[in-house]
Amino acid sequence: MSSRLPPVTGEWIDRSRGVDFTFDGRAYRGCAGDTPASALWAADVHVLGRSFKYHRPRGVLSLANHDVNTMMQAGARLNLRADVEPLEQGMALTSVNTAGGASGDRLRILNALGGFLPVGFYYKAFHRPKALFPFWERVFRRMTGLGTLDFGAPHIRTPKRYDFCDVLVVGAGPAGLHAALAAGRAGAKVVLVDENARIGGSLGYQRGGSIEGFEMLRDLERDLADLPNVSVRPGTLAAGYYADHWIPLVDAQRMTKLRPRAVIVAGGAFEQPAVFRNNDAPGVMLASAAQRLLYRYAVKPMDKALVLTANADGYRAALDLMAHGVAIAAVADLRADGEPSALSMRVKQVGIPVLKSHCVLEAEAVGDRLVAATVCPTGADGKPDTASPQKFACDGLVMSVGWAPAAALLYQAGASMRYDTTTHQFVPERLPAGVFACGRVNGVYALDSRCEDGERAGTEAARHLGFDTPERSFSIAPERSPPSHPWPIVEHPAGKNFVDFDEDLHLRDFHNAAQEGFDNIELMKRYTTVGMGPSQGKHSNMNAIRVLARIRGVSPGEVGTTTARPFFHPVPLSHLAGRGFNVHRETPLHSRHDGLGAVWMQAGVWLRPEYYALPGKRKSEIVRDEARAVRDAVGLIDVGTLGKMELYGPDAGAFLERVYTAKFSGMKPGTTRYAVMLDESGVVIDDGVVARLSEQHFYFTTTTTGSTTVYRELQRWNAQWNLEVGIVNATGAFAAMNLAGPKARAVLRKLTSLDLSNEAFPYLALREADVAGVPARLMRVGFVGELGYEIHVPADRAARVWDALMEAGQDDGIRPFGVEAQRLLRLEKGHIIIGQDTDGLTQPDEAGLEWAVKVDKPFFVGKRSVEIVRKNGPRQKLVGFELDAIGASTAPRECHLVVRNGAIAGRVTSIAWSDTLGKHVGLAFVAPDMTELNSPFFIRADGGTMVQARVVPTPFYDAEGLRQKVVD
Amino acid sequence: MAAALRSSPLAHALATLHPEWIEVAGMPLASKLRDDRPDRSAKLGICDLSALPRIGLKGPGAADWLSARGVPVPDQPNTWSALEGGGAVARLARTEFLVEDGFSGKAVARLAPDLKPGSPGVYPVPRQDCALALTGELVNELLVQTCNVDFTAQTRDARVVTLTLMVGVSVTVLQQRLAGTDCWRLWCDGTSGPYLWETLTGIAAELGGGAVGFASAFPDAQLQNLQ
Amino acid sequence: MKILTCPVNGPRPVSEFAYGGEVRPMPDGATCTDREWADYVFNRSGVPGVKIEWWYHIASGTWFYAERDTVADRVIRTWLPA
Amino acid sequence: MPYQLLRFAFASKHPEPRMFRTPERLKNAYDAVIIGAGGHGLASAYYLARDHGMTNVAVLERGYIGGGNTGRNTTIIRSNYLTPEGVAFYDQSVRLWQDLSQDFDLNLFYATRGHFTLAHTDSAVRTMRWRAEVNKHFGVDSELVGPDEVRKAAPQIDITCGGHAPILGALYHAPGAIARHDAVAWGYGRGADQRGVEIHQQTEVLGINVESGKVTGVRTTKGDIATPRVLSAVAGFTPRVTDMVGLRTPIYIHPLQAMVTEPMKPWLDPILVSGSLHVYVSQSARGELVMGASLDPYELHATRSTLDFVEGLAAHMLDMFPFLSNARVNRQWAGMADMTPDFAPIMGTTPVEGFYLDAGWGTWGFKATPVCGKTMSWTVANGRNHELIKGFNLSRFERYELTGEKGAASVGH
Repeated sequence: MSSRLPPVTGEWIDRSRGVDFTFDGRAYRGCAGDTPASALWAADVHVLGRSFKYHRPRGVLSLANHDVNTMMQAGARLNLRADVEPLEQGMALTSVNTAGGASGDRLRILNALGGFLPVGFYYKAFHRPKALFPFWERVFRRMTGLGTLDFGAPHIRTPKRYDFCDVLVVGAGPAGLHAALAAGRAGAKVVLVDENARIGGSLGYQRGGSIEGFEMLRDLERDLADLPNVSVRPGTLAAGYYADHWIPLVDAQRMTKLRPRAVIVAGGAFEQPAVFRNNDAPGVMLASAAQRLLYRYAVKPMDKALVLTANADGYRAALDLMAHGVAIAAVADLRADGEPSALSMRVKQVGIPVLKSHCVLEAEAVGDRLVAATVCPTGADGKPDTASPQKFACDGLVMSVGWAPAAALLYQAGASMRYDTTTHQFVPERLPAGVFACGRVNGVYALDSRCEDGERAGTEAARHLGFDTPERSFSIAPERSPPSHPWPIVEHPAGKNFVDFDEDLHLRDFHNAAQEGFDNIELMKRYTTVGMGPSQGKHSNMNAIRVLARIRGVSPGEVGTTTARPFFHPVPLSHLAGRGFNVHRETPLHSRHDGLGAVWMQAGVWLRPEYYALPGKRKSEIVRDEARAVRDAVGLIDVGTLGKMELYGPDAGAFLERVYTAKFSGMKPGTTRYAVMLDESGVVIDDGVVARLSEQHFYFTTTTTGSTTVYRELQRWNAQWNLEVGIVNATGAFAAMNLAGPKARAVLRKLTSLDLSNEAFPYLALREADVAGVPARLMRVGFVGELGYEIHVPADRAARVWDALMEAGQDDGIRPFGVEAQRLLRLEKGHIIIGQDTDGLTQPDEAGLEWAVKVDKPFFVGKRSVEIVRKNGPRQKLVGFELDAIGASTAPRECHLVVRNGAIAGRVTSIAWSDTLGKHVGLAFVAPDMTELNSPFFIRADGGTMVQARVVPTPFYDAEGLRQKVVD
Repeated sequence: MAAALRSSPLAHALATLHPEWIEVAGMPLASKLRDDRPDRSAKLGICDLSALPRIGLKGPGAADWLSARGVPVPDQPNTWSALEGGGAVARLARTEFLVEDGFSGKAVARLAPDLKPGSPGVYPVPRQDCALALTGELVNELLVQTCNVDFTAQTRDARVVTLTLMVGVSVTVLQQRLAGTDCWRLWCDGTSGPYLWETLTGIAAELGGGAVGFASAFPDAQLQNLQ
Repeated sequence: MKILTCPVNGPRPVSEFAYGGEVRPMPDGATCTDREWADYVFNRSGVPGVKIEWWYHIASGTWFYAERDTVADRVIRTWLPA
Repeated sequence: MPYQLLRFAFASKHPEPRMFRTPERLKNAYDAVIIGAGGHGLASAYYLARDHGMTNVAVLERGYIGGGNTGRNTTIIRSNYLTPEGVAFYDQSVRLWQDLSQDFDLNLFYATRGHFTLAHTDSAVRTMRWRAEVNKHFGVDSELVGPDEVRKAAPQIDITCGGHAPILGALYHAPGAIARHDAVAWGYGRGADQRGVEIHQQTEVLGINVESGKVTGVRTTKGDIATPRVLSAVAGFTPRVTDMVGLRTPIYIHPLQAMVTEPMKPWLDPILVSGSLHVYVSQSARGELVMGASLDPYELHATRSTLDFVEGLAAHMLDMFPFLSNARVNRQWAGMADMTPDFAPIMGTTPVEGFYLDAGWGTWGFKATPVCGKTMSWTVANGRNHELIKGFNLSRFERYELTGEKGAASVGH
């Protein structure tokens, strides 16, 4: 059996291309252009899914991307909207959240238990006894959720892009098409999007048995094709509106972030269901859904239909159905006066009985399929008069009782909306600059009016942007009768008259929620969860507002709406994530490290060698050996990730004195000085070395992670101080390496003519000279505690210098060393690392940096705070410590706590086993009264073991600094 | 080419593409890549021009310093003016300048020795850029996938310089006709170069383009002038 | 995405900028009281309204002022420090 | 089927009374006025009535119950803080949480899931150890664990996070939990209401009267009230209220955003937080993945959403869980967070006599709801600071005695 109709003009399916697929294990065949729902409906499958809470059978409702109950699973694709997603060859579809498939779902028992599960039932049980809650939670977790993840699904990377235009038109129905044409003809660059696979909107399917609208669409398409400045993009969702006209356009492949200069929202309206008992039975559907089945997919929605309506659209639907062989049992019109237009005559002429002032009391299903509907008169108060019900046999019931504007983008743009009592819908009252609305979303329904309203919006948008537009006034005729009924809702003592299909909420739930005090719209939403399902209330919010308004005796406008958050329809994470860029920086020596087997570690945006792997050696051994090479011979480390700044100008010294704690004005060219930077609260935030190259030229370093922010803040300070200085961030322009070890001088001597003698180039001095033929800045530094030269060279010649040093050092056993060895070496010297031995609150005195803070200067950043804090004395002090003999397994680690009398008295910031010293040494914050030399304290190590440490002076190694200062 | 003094930030990335090198101002420049196809540059080519000589300077006296040496100084922020031989003087924001010679220019060689600390209000900016040229009909598609600036709104004649972020990296962008080829030029800090290169060539490959050698991107350039 | 107009580089998406907080005059550390200094360091005028703020255009290294309504997120004007 | 549900099937009328009444009008005077009917304000009202016998109390709310950050947060509950003050405070909170459903006779869906704060760098590992050690010192169940433990709890995770941020370890906090956030406000509201507290929704405070340094009353859109005590519990709006009494504070407002996916079958048991990737995620009782990231980068008094937030968070989610590519984001939203310089709250007495602050909650106020109610009600009732909140007083800033949470600030959720 098949309900596929003979070819229908304008149908979206390609009958020449069959598509084989399965649903819940059974095989079916549809056509290219079908959706799973249309193909199944054509195959007379009517239970397409189950509802979330009661597991009731559900079929086609909207066919407009809010049929959440019929979401399906297709392999790794979960929560696939079967009402709109294209059907694909070989798709193996299953229904979601069922036990045994949509038709035989064993969880349908829950429908019978509905009485036990009132609104918010889960707040009222399962927590007593407390011990049982985890059991119930597991039960809930089995029942909850929709689609299923495939953990093997690949990481999909999509190519996001940016786009720019003058006018974006959202929605390619009659209003949107006219808007795009008007703006396009004025010369604007226009992008016209529509979430449907083809443009045309209601022109394609709300035909009223006539071909006129469809022919209008053909003409409009031709007109658009003549405008090269209009880009028409079907299958494209405008997913949200963000500040300053920033619109994500989502299609099957990607997200495009469009920046139009003006936006026209012509997204139309969502048809709204009527609320009556069993309004969810398969076969009960929105009139527009039946029309979509007819005209898009050439599927006969039913054999015999009852039409429930309250507007002209229902009459058109009746004519459309009749034109395709559907028998119409009757048109039940909620309105006392019926349809005022000529449509009512046309319906009568074809012999369809019309019952005015009638509602549907309930639908009746047998075996998951609609078989009849009971109709009865409705009173002026909207209540059904059940005295004389009429029952109509029918396998279809189409509802056309009203609309809700698709206004999410307008809300997000900041439009204010008002409830309009002539159309019984919310319409825009005030639109932000550059945002326009037309068509149904603007409360305009008659086709001629929609076209004119679109032209108006397109013209106004073009004019807003300064394009020449024809002087023309627009007058949109008011609607002859309201397109929406103010109360399409029928009470029933047995319930199951659904307001929200996503969440299985029936009318009574709203009354009960209000009774419990949740009687404003936001609270009602949160308590009942109305509108919180995947369709975001597209078919439920308006009726919920009407229900609440009636409960409170106010107008829907006074109830107001809930906030419309992005997205308009859900958007895949893959589209949002795009390619997933991961910015990183590499020093010019990166490939050299790779060649030497570097094991990389992250340091902010940089990668640095942690150590250089050697076959058959453990990390700890390697680090020890790398450190040993520096102590005994010579090592080379890339320190090019340090921030490097040039500072020029007559005020350069004065500037440095303001941003660092030390004094610099008196520095002689050719010398260097350690520098500490504080924030305004006196906290240590960075350190480095300042070198003076000439009277008006300094060169200084910052920490690796601090370079960007330090440079930025220095620029800001000078924007205020206006000192005569130029700051250049040369971090990437210079490479830097530290050649360190007793044989450093011997190695370097081979590559430079510079006099390296201690007299000519003493400790902490700076010299400029060629190294391996490359102009270099050399600094005698002592961070690792050996004779050391920090060599800064232009980045493009770094590899040459590195290679030359490695080669020159070969005979002396030169070894590249990584960050880990450097950490150990500096710890042996008691040098702190900002960020490891300090934290976000550390004052300089706490970190033992008093000596570097010159409060006799008139000003430096943080000075006043340091003075204030000093009045109270430090809260803690950083001290050096060593452990008495202890095995590596029980040694404390960094951030283990110092404990005194059962209270926290500090923490370890650095600790390492020093081969050189033959013991564990470290730095720790301790209470100020615990700093006495040789005094013991306890550290709580892993497993709670208390380990004794002793305060010792730093440096631990070469306390006099003889190795770094003088080695001849 | 082991003797070359300088190396491009992209030297390692290019080496994997089996280039033929030529030397420009002491830096190897990939003139041909093993997989160079003639249509790639026309579609979307990305070419490393880091070797071109360049200098940078900033400060209140920078414009006068350049003018005094006969350099055509763009008078508006974020515009550029042409140098003889295909080069460009780009005004970066207000008081900073990037001077780059084209394939046959000599300006940088002339200016560089003068550019030393000490001139009042003139501060040398060491330039160690990753410098690229993007060629071909799909350049804009690459730009819209990587940068939130509408480059189609810029005409070449307006000589606009754009300082912006591209896939998270600060870049300088301008449109130029270089050795007879229309291209977009792009400069970033050399240490961000490998990441930017990897990202851009990856996207370009999806679009049917990719890395190209200098000779492929600029077939009309007089190579001998470079050496 | 919000657009901010850099006085030098023109209108750009806000992702090209870093926020620098409200512009606040620094008291004279030599003469103010401890409490006045602490107020400067820690306290903020967190009340919504139109404020003058620091913003930084990352790619060009440009600091500038923006007068912004912190409720509507509307930038009224931007200009360079003198 | 639990017996509590039986009555619903057999009652002819829905057998539930109002959870909270809607008082007709404000009285002329109250013993205390609480501004803000979110979790904190209602909890304070509840404990004021229950523990301190103060029932002549009005809670004023410009919107509706629980409509601020109570209903906007990602419902994570934990006590694994860094400072002794923080740990003791939040530990007390977690203990209160665990019995709250029974206290209220309202199921809050308090679900203990375990909480992992992932470390992707060695400095993050150090910080996690620091937190774990401080936690253990105070008897809080926290442990530094290796990547294997993370993999055991969330076997689906890509432990390398796309290859560029490998997980080196994590702070594991077994008591970490989630709860149904709205219900917390309702439960406290119902309990307070039952004890005589008045909850006035749609009642906005226009001003606070202060005479000779003392609070004397409150002006509202529904009339004026005399009261000697005002508690401000209005996260996101605190500067507006402190301005009414002429108080300067360090609080500034940044939006904090969040998003959820469509419901999917439960698969993620623990709560995962990654500071480096700016992700925190848990799966709700509805099957949605609830996700957040870091604060918005600039001050804003609005709850608008941004696209770049969703884009960044989506990319990092896929780094951790690449198989989520097909999962769809259903909705995003935002709240306004009170930020402080040391990432700790500002609580208790102020220089204005009778004006009490429960503020500065940053991004972590939800988890403190019960203990805030306990300690703030004690403070209001006794006119001095409760022991547990002494470290959080506003005066700490002028004394430069910031709490140490900033010591290792990462993502603080």
